[in-house]
Amino acid sequence: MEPVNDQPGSGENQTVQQEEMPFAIVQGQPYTQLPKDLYIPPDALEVFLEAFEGPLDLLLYLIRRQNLDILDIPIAEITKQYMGYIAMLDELQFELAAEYLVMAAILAEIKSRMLLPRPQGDDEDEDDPRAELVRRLQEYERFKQAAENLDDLPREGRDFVIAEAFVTDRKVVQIPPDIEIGDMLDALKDVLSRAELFGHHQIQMEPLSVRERMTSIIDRLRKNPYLEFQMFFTPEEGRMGVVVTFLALMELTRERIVDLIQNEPMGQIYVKSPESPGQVYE
Amino acid sequence: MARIGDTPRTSLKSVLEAVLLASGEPLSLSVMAAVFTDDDRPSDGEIGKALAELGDDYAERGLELREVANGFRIQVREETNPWVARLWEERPQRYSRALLETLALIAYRQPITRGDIEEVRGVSVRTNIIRTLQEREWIRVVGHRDVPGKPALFGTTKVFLDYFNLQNLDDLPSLAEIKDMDSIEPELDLEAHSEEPEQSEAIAEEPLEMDETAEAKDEEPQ
Amino acid sequence: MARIGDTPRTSLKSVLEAVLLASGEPLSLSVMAAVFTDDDRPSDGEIGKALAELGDDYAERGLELREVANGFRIQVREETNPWVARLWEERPQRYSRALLETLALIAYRQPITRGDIEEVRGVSVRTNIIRTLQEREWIRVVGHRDVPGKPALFGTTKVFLDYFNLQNLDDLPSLAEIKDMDSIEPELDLEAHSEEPEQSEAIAEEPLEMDETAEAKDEEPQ
Repeated sequence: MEPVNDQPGSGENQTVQQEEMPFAIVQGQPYTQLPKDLYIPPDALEVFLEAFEGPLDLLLYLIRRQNLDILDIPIAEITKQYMGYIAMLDELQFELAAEYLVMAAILAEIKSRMLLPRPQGDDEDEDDPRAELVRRLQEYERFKQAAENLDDLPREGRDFVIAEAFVTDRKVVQIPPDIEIGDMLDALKDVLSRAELFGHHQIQMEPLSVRERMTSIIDRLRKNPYLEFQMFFTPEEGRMGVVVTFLALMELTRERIVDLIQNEPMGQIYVKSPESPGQVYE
Repeated sequence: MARIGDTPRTSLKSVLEAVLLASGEPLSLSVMAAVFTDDDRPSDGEIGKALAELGDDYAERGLELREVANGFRIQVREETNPWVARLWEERPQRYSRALLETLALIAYRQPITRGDIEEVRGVSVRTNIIRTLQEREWIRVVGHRDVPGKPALFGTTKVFLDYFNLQNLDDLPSLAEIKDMDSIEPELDLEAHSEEPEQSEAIAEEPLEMDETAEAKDEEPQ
Repeated sequence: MARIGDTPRTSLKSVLEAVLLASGEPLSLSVMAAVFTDDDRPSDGEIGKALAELGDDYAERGLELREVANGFRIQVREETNPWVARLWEERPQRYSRALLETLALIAYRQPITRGDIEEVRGVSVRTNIIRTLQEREWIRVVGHRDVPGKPALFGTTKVFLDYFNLQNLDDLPSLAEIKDMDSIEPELDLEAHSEEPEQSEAIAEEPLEMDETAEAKDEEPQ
């Protein structure tokens, strides 16, 4: 075993390949290699076993270390080594052992079945006792590889960063909701039926053109609070327009929104906004 | 390991641009210098020159390089801000029934005081409803009634007419029509019509009001 | 109010660049279209064309325009990352092999239950690994298998794809081929290899195993 000086997280480490990263630190010393023989210092065993992702991973390691074809595992030899690990593991402790012990049992079972003579004639159909183990090892190996590939993919924050420009005024703008005209009319219908329910309201509504004209008359008076009566009439609008304006002025007077002023009999009639001070137009 | 200037993508200017945009906040010259190793660290003068070039590159773009108190940053230009700001728009829920009723009464009974509205609706009108309608510029104070307290008179605006695509208030259905309608929405909602092809054909041939009564009749015999 | 194309600074390309850089996260075509008003909204085709031009503008710079699962984003090129990375003291997080293997199984085998993952890995999956993956929004429960206990089925998310710079799951590195089971019959071993040359190549191609054994040998003489 060879302690290396590279501390994990030092600058140069970033570009270093995965398999050279220290996978364990024992008594402050990082190790990049697993032990080459079966002897493991007892206090190191735990960390080494934690470096494996379970019994399949340990088995794959043992197979690879001896440069064996995964498809042709010498079960007896591998089992012996595996049991060696387990033995030490067992001396130390612990719950971690359970999953490894299951694997040991599987290995022992395969070994025993390999030792038995196979019945003549149907060896074509007879499964190799190792088949299931090999299938699992291969399957695990695929995803072990996939996990490494995944780790090699460019990753946000590690290999690239999202570019972002500053925005001086980044405030959330509230967009007012939309209204369909039908919603408004529905609401009006509700009000009207409610008002009818109460009965005592007299809801008289003039034609909307009169209402609209009332608003525009008030609007003109705001700019000029004292205007001659006839200035509100536009002959081009025709008879209907004149009637609408007249009704609007009458309604405004009735509602005490405008005042009509005549200084002398047969004299000029003025329309005056009551808001405005009673300035006299001479 | 790439070195400064190996390729255009790793020129000093490119690296500074990437660093500024990655940080998203102002960077001082010394912070920018700190991203280089001792081997490739440019002088403050070189950084300043590269920043000037970078600023020129941004002249015709929607972003700008600005020096602020804490250093340099790349920021969105005011000119592009109208579009950028819409990234953070939030569309709240629908308007309340109370607001719609208030708006309808102002449209149909203008000029009208808040008291008038309350009388018809039978409940008080909350101030924020009036304020919301004023903020949308759908209603405005057109005058004051000459009674004690001089209450404001509200009327609708041209913005209101434009919003609902009306030439004038007469385009709104009359009260009598509204009372007779079983459900107002389907007949008046032009968009809803266009989604249903059979109906939109009928509209093309007849004015809206005619269409409404025709439909109403069609449904009666069932 | 400025309009699209009034000046180079408000060209469609400039506006899209500003919007992408302001958001700092991937934007879909529809989100980009939503920053325009009804009056100036470009078609998806026009946006696509402007994005293509923008991507070309970035060819010689330290940034790139990338399409990922959730849309388009502007990001720092890997080439400039060595400098950019020095902006932050913190090293990016390393993930444990257990987490990466679990994530790989979910990515390649989704929808998959925790039990399925444990079967392949040969060890139990710790709950905090699943939780971490869910908190990062890389995986989510996509359903439940209809067996006793109704175990949750996990799948990956668009956030996962964005994080690893992928547009869709097809962009993941392909999973290693599984070796032919028949060849484990010792008698057939040689024949199988000589008859099917691709197979032996497939084995030889796996670089990791070869690397490790080679290294192991190199160091043994010490």
